[in-house]
Amino acid sequence: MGTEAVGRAIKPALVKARALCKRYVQRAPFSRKKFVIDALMDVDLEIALGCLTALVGESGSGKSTLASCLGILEKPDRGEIWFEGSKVSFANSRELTALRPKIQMVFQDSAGALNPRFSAAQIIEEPLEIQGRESGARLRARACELMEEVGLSPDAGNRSPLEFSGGQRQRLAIARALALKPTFLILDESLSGLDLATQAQILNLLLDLQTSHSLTYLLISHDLSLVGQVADFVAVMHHGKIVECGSRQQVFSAPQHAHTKELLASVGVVEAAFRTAQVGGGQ
Amino acid sequence: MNGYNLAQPERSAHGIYMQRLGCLATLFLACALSCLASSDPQPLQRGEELQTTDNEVGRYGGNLVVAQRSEPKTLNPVTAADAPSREVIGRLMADLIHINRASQQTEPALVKSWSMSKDGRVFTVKLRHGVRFSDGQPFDADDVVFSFQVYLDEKVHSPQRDLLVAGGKPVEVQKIDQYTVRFTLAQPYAAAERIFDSLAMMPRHLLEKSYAEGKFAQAWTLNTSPAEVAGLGPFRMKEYVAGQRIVLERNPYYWKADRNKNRLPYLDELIFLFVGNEDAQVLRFQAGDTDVISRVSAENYALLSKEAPSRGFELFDLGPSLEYNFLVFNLNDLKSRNLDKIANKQAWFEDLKFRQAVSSAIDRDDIVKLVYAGRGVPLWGNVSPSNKFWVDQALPHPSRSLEGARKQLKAAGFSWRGDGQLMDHQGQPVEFSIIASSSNAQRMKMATIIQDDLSKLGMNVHVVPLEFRALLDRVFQTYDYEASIMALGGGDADPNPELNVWLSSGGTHLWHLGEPKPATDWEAQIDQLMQKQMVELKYSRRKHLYDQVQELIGQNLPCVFLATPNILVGAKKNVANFRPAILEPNTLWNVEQLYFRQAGASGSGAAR
Amino acid sequence: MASKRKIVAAVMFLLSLHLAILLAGFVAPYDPAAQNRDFPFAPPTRVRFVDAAGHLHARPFIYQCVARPDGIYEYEESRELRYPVHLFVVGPEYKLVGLWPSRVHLFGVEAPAQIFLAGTDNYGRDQFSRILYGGQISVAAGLLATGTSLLLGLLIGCVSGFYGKWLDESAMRLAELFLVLPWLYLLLAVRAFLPLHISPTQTFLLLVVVIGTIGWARPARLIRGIVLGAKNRKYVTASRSFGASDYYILRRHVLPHTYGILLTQAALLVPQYVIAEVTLSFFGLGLSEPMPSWGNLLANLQQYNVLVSYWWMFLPALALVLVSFGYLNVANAFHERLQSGST
Amino acid sequence: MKYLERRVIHGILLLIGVSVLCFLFSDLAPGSFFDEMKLNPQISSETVAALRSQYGLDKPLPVRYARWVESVLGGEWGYSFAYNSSVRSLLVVRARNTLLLTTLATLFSWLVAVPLGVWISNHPGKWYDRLSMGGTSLLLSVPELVLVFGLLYFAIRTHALPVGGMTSVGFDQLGLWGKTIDLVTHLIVPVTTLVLASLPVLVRHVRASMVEVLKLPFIQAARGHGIGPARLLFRYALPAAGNPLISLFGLSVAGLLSGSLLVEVITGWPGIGPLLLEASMSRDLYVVVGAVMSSTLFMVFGSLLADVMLVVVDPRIRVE
Repeated sequence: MGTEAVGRAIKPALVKARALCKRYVQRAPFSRKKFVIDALMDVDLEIALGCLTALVGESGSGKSTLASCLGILEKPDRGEIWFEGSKVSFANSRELTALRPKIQMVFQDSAGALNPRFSAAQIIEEPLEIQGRESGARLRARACELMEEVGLSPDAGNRSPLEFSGGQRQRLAIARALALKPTFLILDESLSGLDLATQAQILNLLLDLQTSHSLTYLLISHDLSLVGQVADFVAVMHHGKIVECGSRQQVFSAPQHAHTKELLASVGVVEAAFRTAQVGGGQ
Repeated sequence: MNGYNLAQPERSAHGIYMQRLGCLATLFLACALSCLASSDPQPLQRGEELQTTDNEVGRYGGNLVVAQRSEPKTLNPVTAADAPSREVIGRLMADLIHINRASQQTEPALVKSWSMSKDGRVFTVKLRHGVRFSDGQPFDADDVVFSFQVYLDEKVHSPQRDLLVAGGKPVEVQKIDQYTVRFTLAQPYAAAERIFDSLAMMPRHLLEKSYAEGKFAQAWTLNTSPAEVAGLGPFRMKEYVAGQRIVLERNPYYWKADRNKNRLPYLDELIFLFVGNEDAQVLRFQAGDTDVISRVSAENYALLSKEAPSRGFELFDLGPSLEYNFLVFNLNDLKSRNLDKIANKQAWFEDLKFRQAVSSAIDRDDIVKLVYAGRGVPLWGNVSPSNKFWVDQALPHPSRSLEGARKQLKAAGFSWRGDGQLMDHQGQPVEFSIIASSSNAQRMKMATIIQDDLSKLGMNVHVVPLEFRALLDRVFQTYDYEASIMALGGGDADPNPELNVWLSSGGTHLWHLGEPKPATDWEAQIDQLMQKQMVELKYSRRKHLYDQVQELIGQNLPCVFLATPNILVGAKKNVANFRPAILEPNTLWNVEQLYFRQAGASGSGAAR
Repeated sequence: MASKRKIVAAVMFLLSLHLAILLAGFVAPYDPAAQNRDFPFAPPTRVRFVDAAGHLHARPFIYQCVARPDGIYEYEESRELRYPVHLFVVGPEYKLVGLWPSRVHLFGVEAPAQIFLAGTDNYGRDQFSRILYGGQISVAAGLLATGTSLLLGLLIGCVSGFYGKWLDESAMRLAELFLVLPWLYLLLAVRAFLPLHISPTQTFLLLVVVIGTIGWARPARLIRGIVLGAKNRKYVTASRSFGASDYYILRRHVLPHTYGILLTQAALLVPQYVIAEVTLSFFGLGLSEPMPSWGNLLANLQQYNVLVSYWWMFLPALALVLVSFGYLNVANAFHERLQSGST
Repeated sequence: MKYLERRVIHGILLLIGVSVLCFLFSDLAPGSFFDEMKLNPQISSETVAALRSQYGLDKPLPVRYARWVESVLGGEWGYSFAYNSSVRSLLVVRARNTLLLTTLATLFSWLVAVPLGVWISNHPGKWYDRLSMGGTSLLLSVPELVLVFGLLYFAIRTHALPVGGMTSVGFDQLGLWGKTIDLVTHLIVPVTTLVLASLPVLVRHVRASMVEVLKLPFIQAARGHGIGPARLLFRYALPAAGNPLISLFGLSVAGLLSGSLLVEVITGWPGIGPLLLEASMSRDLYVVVGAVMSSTLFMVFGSLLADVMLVVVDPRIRVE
């Protein structure tokens, strides 16, 4: 595929994945049948520094598995991942611990990803506490800072995440991800399930943060129209493979792979997307 | 159909056949009637030598229901060792000579007469003519010879075999003619006729095959088809429902009749229910499910007696049983057993004065009051006062005296510490434990009372409940105990079954097992006296010898005797001819004579 | 604030129960082992204010209990003399908290009358005193055994549920093994190896060890079920992405889920374990006479005639209910506070 | 390896382990079957010894175990000293009776406990909640035996129910309907006892799990959306509270064969209980081993059932 060519042309890659493979084997109870799911099949991907790369695909196409692998939450069966030019070795736990703060994820289901037994402040403090970055009063102060940064009132720090609205919960999750000052942020369907206005607000927040914190984003989404608005690069996944990869314009205006065309057609936003792509490209 | 069955009540074909017919014909009445028909008493036959009983003449019919503590394990009279099996087998089988449970004397059963040679070694018995097994087959000398052959066969391992060995040699059995059998003993044996009691005579025609094949122990289990089990008792097998009940039906050929020439038994069926615990048995009796209850505890007796009038049953206090409860100290030889702690304490236990002090400190009246709710008697010897023929009336009954006990202890070199704790002459505090069976509430209570009584002497006594087998293991195997509360006796009134308790070589000589020779003079004396009475044929001389034994035991206290409970039984008011006895089986020994006074008054004739 | 008041009330209630048990010697009017063989199964003495003539008295009093001449274990009150109940009377000697000898009792009546607040048992021993003394060993053993089981159960359940794979398999098979083994025979074997007389302290430890080790399997299975559910939550994954250790995740995210079941189990196990002593006594592993324990007091109830004739033999069960209820209340109050405290 | 096959192999290993430990324990426990005969003065110790060796009790442990394994493979499951017959023939009939009793009891206790626990969890602190909590504490503090006796006493006073046994004496003569009625009336007391004995455990667990779940936001949200209380509790909250209850259910199933021992003895139910109790007390070793092995089978089945249900209800728990 043309991934390399596109990525290299613009900016150096922060993350590189080479020939990643991940297979799930599942057996139903009381059955001899095995279900083999090849979630990732020889996936190559480069994510350019400081850009927003979008990973698009239907549900079950392997996007989340790829996110987990890149977020070093799962170990690929085969293949290599390079981060900031050095190879990520899944065997070396010390190295992994050092790497973890730099790569953070914001999960799809914000309600599920926030422990309801914790207060909002505690949630933001958690990564700091785990990494031993701050302690005592400084910890709480940092949490308040982060809350303000994502547009939440620090007064709400004692409230349960369940009392927050969906958008607020997403801000909370983002604040938590930012706590460790990562360079790479994986947004796993972080914007789905929100109404359009909120989506736009969060998106704006993310774009602001990208510049202020010099972040690299991997946005995972099934929503092409959303992707069309913000992505610098787009990769399309289908059945565990990346079938199309390139800059937003390339993918939206001249889709190569049949699946991409299908996707664009089914969403029915080709025209619209193309137009926004033009606008976006012009900025 | 009924006519056919009444005319030809042959059992073998009938059972299965009728069951099928009963199902087809859905008429319960017909089924019930025909079931009864098969075991209707047979008309008397010419030349049949029946035994005539002297009971009140009764009426036929009714089912008597009784409860058993656990289920019988087998119907095999040779291997049966547990009480429930023996109780059931006793109703299915008959013996040659029987001990009348009311009079405690022997009487002819399957024999019409017996004679004994002058030297007391040869018994000749004459069998009744015309006696038939419950399957209709005749009974004669061959069956007797066969039965004894089985009992005496060493490979069969019958628990009864030891009874039939006198002077080291098994009894010789010889058929003289079809109705005469001769038994020859190696040495004279006192009350030899008593050993015939409860020795079931078995049908050769049914058991010979399994015996020849060496599978006798597996014969006649509970699952054997009723048609293959036959005996000479008043009832025969009808049905076994695993875990629930055994149903016996009338033996139509039974060899007893009342004075009006009605063939016994009167009852149609005798049903044993399996009820796992005494309290549950009391409940079933209260509810009217069972007609007779044997051996209730005094507390439950009191409970039942409150309801006796309103629920239509009657309770009987038959007076003291033959069982004796006692406290025994461990006097075994512990040299090679690594039980130094206990061995050190044996110095106290071996001191007669110590045992006497313990005996006089125990409040036997309180035991009777608190353990048996007043329904028992205190004991000072191994023979219960209700054993009229053998109890030594001259045996002293010293009353409780803590003062006397203290004097004895002082004389034996014991002293008391400031806090009242008793110390031996080496300055060791007197402290020991009494083990008792945890499943026996009565003995646990006795232990608690004794513990309190002895604490007044400054002895520090611990009561240790042990599961029964664990207790037996300590008493018989490991000797790892200090004192124990146990009970013996109750089988027969005669002294001979007690031989193994009092002979120093006996297997039940609990306080000192496996003595190579008598450890003390008095044990040697008892050995002699017991041996002598065993071969003595005259009652008055035997009694004199046994009195001496009792006195020696009373003086030397190898066991501290405590008390014996009264035998308490109950029956529904309409059960007639009910004459409970202190000998086992207390209530059913004359079951062939029992009948129901009013019509349809059986315990649970039909389902409720 | 309501929750705080609740805690205070629950703790006070529990404390007073424990104080009564701890100071059994003082609160109980009699020696728990003292037999009154003339009064087996005497009913609880009625404390009165109004005498037979209808006069009202400020100080409570009792009438002497006498055996009815005709009945077995039947009693009546002799109305001739009033015996007022006095506070701080001198009675049989005891050691307060097992240390200081004393003869002063909280209440009592003059001899020859006796006050049996909870009736007497088969030997005429005062049940009220026996319940108080019995609580000393039973409550401690019940709590400690419960603690042991739950701790073991929690540990094994967590490890098994959290790490899964072969650890889970082997732990659960081990639990099954523990649930089905014929403990009876093992208890008999244990009994055979122990010295004949076991002192109350040794019995106590034995109870705790035996019951605690046998009892871990059930809570372990339950806790494993919860951990299995909790460990797959999204926030656990999130926590992992921050570099959290297994221990951190267990402590912060998984364990809090098990509190509810732990409390429930505790509430169930304490009374069950106190009663378990009845079974252990059967094998000679319980507290032996004349020492009282709630287990052996309750064992009396298992006789049918006692159960239907002497209702006061139920009172030890009531004591057990009160104490377990007390603990449950305290635990619940704290649990609630813990839950609400986080918001 | 396939999941089910692996579980079966584990089950077999468990059975082997249990049997070995059974033999080991029984060897350690004092006393043997023929000991009681020693107390009978009319039986000599030689006879007792001869009986012991006839049944191979004098052989070393491994030999006895090997013989037993042989007999298990031969379908006899060992030999009862007391009954002089194969253990299988003793167990099969009684196991059936026990299962009839315990499955009904388990069914009823769950049928009562779940609605009751759910209902009171919805109103914590109300008088009926307190009443149920107090009642369960009381039930827990009373030995099982006392419960049976109490119920039997009630049965006697009211004459309403039979006080023991499984069938009346004239059972065979009854029609199908009569038989059913007879069986049902006999079942009432033992089943009620078992239900009462297991109820506190179940009710408390149901209540506790439900109280936790009812605090969760989606329930609060659902409540806010005006979903009816019954639907809310049973359709939304109960499945979410499922995990511990499923584990508990597995344990219920596992205890089907062994949970009713005392009740059976007292109510005269012809199940495994009386047999096992007597066999344990009299050291009828192979009967005990047989009974323990059969309840092990139920244990294996019960925990398998629970694990499968955990997977079904909570798809996040993967079978790896």
